[in-house]
Amino acid sequence: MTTSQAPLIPAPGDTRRRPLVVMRGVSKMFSSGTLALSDMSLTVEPGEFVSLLGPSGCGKSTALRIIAGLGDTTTGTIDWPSSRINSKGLPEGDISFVFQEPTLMPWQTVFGNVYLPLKLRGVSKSAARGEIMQTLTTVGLQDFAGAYPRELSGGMKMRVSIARALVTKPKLLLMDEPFAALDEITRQKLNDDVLRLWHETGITVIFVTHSVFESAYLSNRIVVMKARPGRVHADFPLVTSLSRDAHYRTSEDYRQACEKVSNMLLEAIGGEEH
Amino acid sequence: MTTSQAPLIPAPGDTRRRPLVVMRGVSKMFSSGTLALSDMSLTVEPGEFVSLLGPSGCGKSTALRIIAGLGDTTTGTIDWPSSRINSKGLPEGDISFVFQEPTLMPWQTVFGNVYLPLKLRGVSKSAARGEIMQTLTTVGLQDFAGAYPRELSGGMKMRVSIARALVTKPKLLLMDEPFAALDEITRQKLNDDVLRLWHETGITVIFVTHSVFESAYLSNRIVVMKARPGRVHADFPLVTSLSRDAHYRTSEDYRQACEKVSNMLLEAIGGEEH
Amino acid sequence: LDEVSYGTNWLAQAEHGGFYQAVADGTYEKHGLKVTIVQGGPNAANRALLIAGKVDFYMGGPLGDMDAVKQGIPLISVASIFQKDPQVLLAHPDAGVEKFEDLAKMDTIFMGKEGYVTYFEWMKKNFQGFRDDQYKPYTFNPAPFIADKKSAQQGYLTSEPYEIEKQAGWAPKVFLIADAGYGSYSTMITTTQQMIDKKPDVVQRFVDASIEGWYNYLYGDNKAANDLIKKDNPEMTDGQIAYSIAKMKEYGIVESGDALEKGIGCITDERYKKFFDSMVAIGVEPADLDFKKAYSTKFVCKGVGMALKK
Amino acid sequence: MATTSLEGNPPLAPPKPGFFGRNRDTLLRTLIPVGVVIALILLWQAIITLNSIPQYILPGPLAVANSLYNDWGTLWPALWVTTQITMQALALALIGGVGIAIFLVQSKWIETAFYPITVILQVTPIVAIAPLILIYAPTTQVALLICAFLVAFFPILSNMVQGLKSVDHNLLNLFDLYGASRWQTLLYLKLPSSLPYFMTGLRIGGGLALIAAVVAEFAAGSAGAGSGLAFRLLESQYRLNIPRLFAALILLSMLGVVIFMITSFIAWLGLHRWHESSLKREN
Amino acid sequence: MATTSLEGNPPLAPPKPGFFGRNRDTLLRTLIPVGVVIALILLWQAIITLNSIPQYILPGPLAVANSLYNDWGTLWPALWVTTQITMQALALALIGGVGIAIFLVQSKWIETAFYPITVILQVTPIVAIAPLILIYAPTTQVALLICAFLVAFFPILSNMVQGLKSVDHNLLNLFDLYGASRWQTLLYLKLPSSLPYFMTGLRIGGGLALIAAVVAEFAAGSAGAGSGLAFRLLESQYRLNIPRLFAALILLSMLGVVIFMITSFIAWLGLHRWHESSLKREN
Ligand SMILES: Nc1ncnc2c1ncn2[C@@H]1O[C@H](COP(=O)(O)OP(=O)(O)OP(=O)(O)O)[C@@H](O)[C@H]1O
Ligand SMILES: Nc1ncnc2c1ncn2[C@@H]1O[C@H](COP(=O)(O)OP(=O)(O)OP(=O)(O)O)[C@@H](O)[C@H]1O
Ligand SMILES: [Mg+2]
Ligand SMILES: [Mg+2]
Repeated sequence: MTTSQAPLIPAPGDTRRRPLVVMRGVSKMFSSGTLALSDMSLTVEPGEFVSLLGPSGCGKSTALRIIAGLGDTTTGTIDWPSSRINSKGLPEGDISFVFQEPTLMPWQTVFGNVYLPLKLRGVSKSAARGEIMQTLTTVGLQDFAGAYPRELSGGMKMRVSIARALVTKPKLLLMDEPFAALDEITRQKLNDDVLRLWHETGITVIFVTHSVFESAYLSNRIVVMKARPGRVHADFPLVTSLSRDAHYRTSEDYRQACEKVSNMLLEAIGGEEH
Repeated sequence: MTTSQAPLIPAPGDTRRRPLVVMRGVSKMFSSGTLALSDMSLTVEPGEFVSLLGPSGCGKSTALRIIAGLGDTTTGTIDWPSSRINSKGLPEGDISFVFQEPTLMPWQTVFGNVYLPLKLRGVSKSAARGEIMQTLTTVGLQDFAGAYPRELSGGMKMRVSIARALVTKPKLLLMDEPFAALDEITRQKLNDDVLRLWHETGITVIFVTHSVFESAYLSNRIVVMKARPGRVHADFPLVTSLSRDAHYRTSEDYRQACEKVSNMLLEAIGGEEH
Repeated sequence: LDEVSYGTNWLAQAEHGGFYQAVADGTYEKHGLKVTIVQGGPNAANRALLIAGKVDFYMGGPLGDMDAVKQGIPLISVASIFQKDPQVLLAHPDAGVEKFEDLAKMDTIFMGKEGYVTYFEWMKKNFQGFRDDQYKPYTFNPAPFIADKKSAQQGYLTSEPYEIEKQAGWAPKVFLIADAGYGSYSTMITTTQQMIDKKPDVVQRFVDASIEGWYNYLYGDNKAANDLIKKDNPEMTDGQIAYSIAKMKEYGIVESGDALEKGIGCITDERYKKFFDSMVAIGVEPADLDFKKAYSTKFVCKGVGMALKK
Repeated sequence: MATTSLEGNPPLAPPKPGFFGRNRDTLLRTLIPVGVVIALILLWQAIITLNSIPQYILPGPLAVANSLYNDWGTLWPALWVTTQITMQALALALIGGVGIAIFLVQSKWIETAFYPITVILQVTPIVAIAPLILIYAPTTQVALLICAFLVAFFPILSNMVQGLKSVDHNLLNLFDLYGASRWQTLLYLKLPSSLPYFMTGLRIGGGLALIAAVVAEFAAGSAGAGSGLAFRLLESQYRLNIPRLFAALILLSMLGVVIFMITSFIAWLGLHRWHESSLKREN
Repeated sequence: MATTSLEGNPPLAPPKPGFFGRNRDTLLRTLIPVGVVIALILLWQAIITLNSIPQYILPGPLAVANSLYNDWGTLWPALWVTTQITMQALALALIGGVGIAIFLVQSKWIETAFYPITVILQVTPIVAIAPLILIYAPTTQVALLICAFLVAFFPILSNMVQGLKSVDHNLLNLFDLYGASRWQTLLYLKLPSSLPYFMTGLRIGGGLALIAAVVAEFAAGSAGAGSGLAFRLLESQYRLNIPRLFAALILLSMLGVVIFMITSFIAWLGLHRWHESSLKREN
């Protein structure tokens, strides 16, 4: 699969538009006493594809959850300047979240789990069926629509979770290591699917990954975090004029991007006991 | 970290010793009707480091569980020619298993979870403490001994599970995508730790992974599985005279191994809708 | 001393006074008995204990005894301390109930299950207008009766009228069922055939001593007995005891009919048969029941203790 | 480790546990309890014979069976009345228990304030407040149901509260994220996820509803034609008709077991596709 | 979204919820129920005044308080007796319920065969078999405890069975793999993992043990000096001493609430570190 036409990737920091999310000096301390984030600031513009990297336990998931409005901050604020805020303090509008764990409802079939966000919007089952089956086909689970989560392999569960996030065609897509449990070929395909979605609909993606290659392949901005306490170590754009396809993977641009990300990551972890 | 001396890697199929595990024509059909494995045969010799690769949902986890004696087969047999079998039909002796999911006891701290296999053997807590703390240090969790699983990040939970498997110094180590949730640097370190353990103690490792690079780096034998139904597609040794360290990663041997594995994997998935 | 136990049908009260009297003043001991009184209560199972041999005597009644005969259980009553059953029905004073028959006009009659299966059957057969749907269970709390003018409730002559008057401030109309023609014996001394066969003298001595106790209780100094009652049942008040004794005397509960000539406790064949026939007539007992197995006149009607009456 | 089946089924065939296999299972599932019951009856007879216990203390199985047969005309309507009250009590307890539980988990303060009150309702002895209920309930039937409800609702409530509070926090996050309303979260997440607890509550509640029906009848019931097993029990006891007492007891027990089997079946229906407690371990 | 605390605490300091904050919490936790109780008492008084209900039907709070004070000499020993029986019944029910539950989950066949029998034990009306128990129990005390046990054990048993069956299959696999003995699996896996169910059972069992003590006393208790609240209740009812009846009821309720608070606290102790039901949602 290749992305046929590559629209211009919007450069990060496009000042004509209001930022989508602004994290200002956010700290998060859990009641257990762990300081997961300390004074972290991050501004995400609409249309960006941000990859979040960092050592295990550095606070990526916590940051992502806080961006989505789940959980209070200990200090600091989150703003969604271009969204309305609903009664629960969460931004209204089309956010989807792929959690690090599949987070499926065990009492629902695969179909039922993917149907959930549409059901919550009042879409009838019959109206949703086509969409759902198509999304399931995207993740290669069209034959398992009637299976229950516990009849699935680890990777399949994760794919259900991805399908659930994609089925609503969200404007902001938050993904927490969505492809870690998938084989390289499936992963590659889903990478391309997400990229195409991003290109075609101009959505914003914030993407946590451990794979340097994946981050370099997908994103136009990389944020590397440092651990204990979690904070931003490096934040830089990845600009390329190439369309991101099989060719890009063998390009010099890509190699350089990988190296840069890799070095930053090493820096972020460097000196720490791991 | 490097492996200082590289002992000769025992060649697979060393006929002087009896095989450790023999799977003969194993099929596994779940009551849901899914045929997870079909007529799969596999012989693992003592001292091998076998990597199991294959598309998501092809039956790797199922095969691994069956090898460990968990769950009946529908047809076919499992033998552990060199182990005694206990009353539950499980092979006696030191098997450790890192499940695909962390599988931690939520009511126990990290320490308690890692202590479990030792506790089951009757080792007292004080006698086990040193060992446990050392293993926790290996996985970088020495500071979280008192934390409960739900206070950990995804990668940290997985590391607890790895520590639990390593703490008993097992003779057979079964690992189901143990490092998928870890950042590349931690992953690399743990790769080296497992390799060193394998070198130093001559244990047998069966290792499920999605990472071609990881499998090529670690194992001396690769088994690639095909899906629907799960079966062995390719089974070949990876012999190299180099010691597996940072240098190996840039060697031609490694590049070739990666390419071979990658091709086999593509072949196994090829033609399938994924 | 022979140790025997007597299970009563309720908490210690003046209606058991004679037995406590005999314990308190040593009458039993004089007859060579050491008697333990086992109090009954709302749900006590003293009759079951008698059947199982865990008590030696029980405060039974003729219907229970006849039930036992029917079931082939060898229970026998050897004395009947009360000649009249003190069961009453109560009505509000201003509810227009003048005669016993008027109770049939009430919407509700609160009564225990025992009453329902015994005298209520009798009432239904002998009076017009009593119906099953009048029945509601009586949990020994008169409040529902007090709250509902169109209701009646069962009671013990010596207890409920007193309490209701005290609490509600008005005296309920009292109808003694016995005076309406219900000829049941009451507060009997019931024992097992085995006891009669093996230790007839113990039975005789217990009956005699109890009768003496009753004379002493009614006509002598009963302070010690009352103290014992109050010890077993701390709720009991002197006012209640005095009221009970007065009512027992007023209505001839203990002494009327045969008892006047032949002494307290007397059972006669004619009286028993009359009651049995009335039960047969309303279908409560089968006509072919050998009711004579239910009692024995051997131990009573001998004028024992009549001399104690002053 | 099974080997290929003798009929030479292709290993790819979907798993039909085999007509015989399935039948054997159902057979065993019914045969075993029946066997146990027969064993108990024999034991019962043996105890009576060995200790020569007279019938009026503990009647033998034969006498009870006899009474069951002879008094069927009295017992059957009573059983029917009790069954009806039980079902109504159970329905009330379910509605009330689940409803109050949902109310209680709305906030920690509501729980702190009102959970103790439900405890008070539970521990108040029916027999003590039956008169009050009798006074203020419009009909005996209503009084009966109030009593029965008070006896049976708490276990359902309590299990439901625990179930509603045990919802996976990650799933709660998910629902929040998708902007689910309170009502949607309740309907699609909290209620299904507390099913295992609810089912336990249902199982306890089923038995308790039967007890409730009996207790309520003791305390507030009516007699005569419309009376249930409770009344027949007391009557038999009073009449010293012990075989009939035991016949009534056995009917009660059987009703209890039937209710238990029905609630167990409902639990199985609701859980067998997804919850550990009703799933066979396959690996 | 809080902002940095005014005292300028370094953001790295461990989270001290603040003395005031914590005190406020405990304060609210006690104030709210107390407030509710006061509101209820006022409501009670209002109902009585508005409907001019006579004291012998429903006494006012003042009359009850009076009786509580005046009759303390009778009520206190009765309360103590009831408390003792309750505790013994609860202990028995816990041991019996958990023990039988462990026995039942040993195999599907055992469960099929014997679970219904426990149902029979549960639904058998105490009042009907009390005479039998009285006959065969060596002392009244023992009879009382048997009755109480029969009333209270089932919810604990039932919750425990569900809990023991709800163990994560993956963890079971893990224990099998490490060659854990049955006993070890029970002790280290099944029992801890069924704690949330057990705690619900305990909470129900606590209240039910109190009911059991009352019922047992009704059915098998002795009268007079050594009697508990149940007896005082009946007695007051019989004497139409309704204020005292309500005083006894209130003591019972208070005992029930205290037991509930204790069992809730135990549940919190066992679960607050790890189980969803007792954890604050933090993200
Ligand atoms: N519920 C919680 N209670 C207490 N501490 C928590 C909780 N969740 C996370 N933490 C802590 O916060 C820190 C950051 O966790 P987080 O899950 O954000 O890490 P992460 O970057 O996503 O790691 P990974 O790559 O392993 O998933 C960790 O040290 C973890 O122990
Ligand atoms: N408990 C179960 N009940 C029914 N089907 C199951 C069960 N567990 C696994 N399967 C099915 O068996 C097949 C193989 O599953 P398995 O978990 O072995 O895959 P896997 O190779 O480990 O995949 P992944 O890489 O995604 O973990 C899948 O199709 C899955 O749906
Ligand atoms: Mg994470
Ligand atoms: Mg797997």
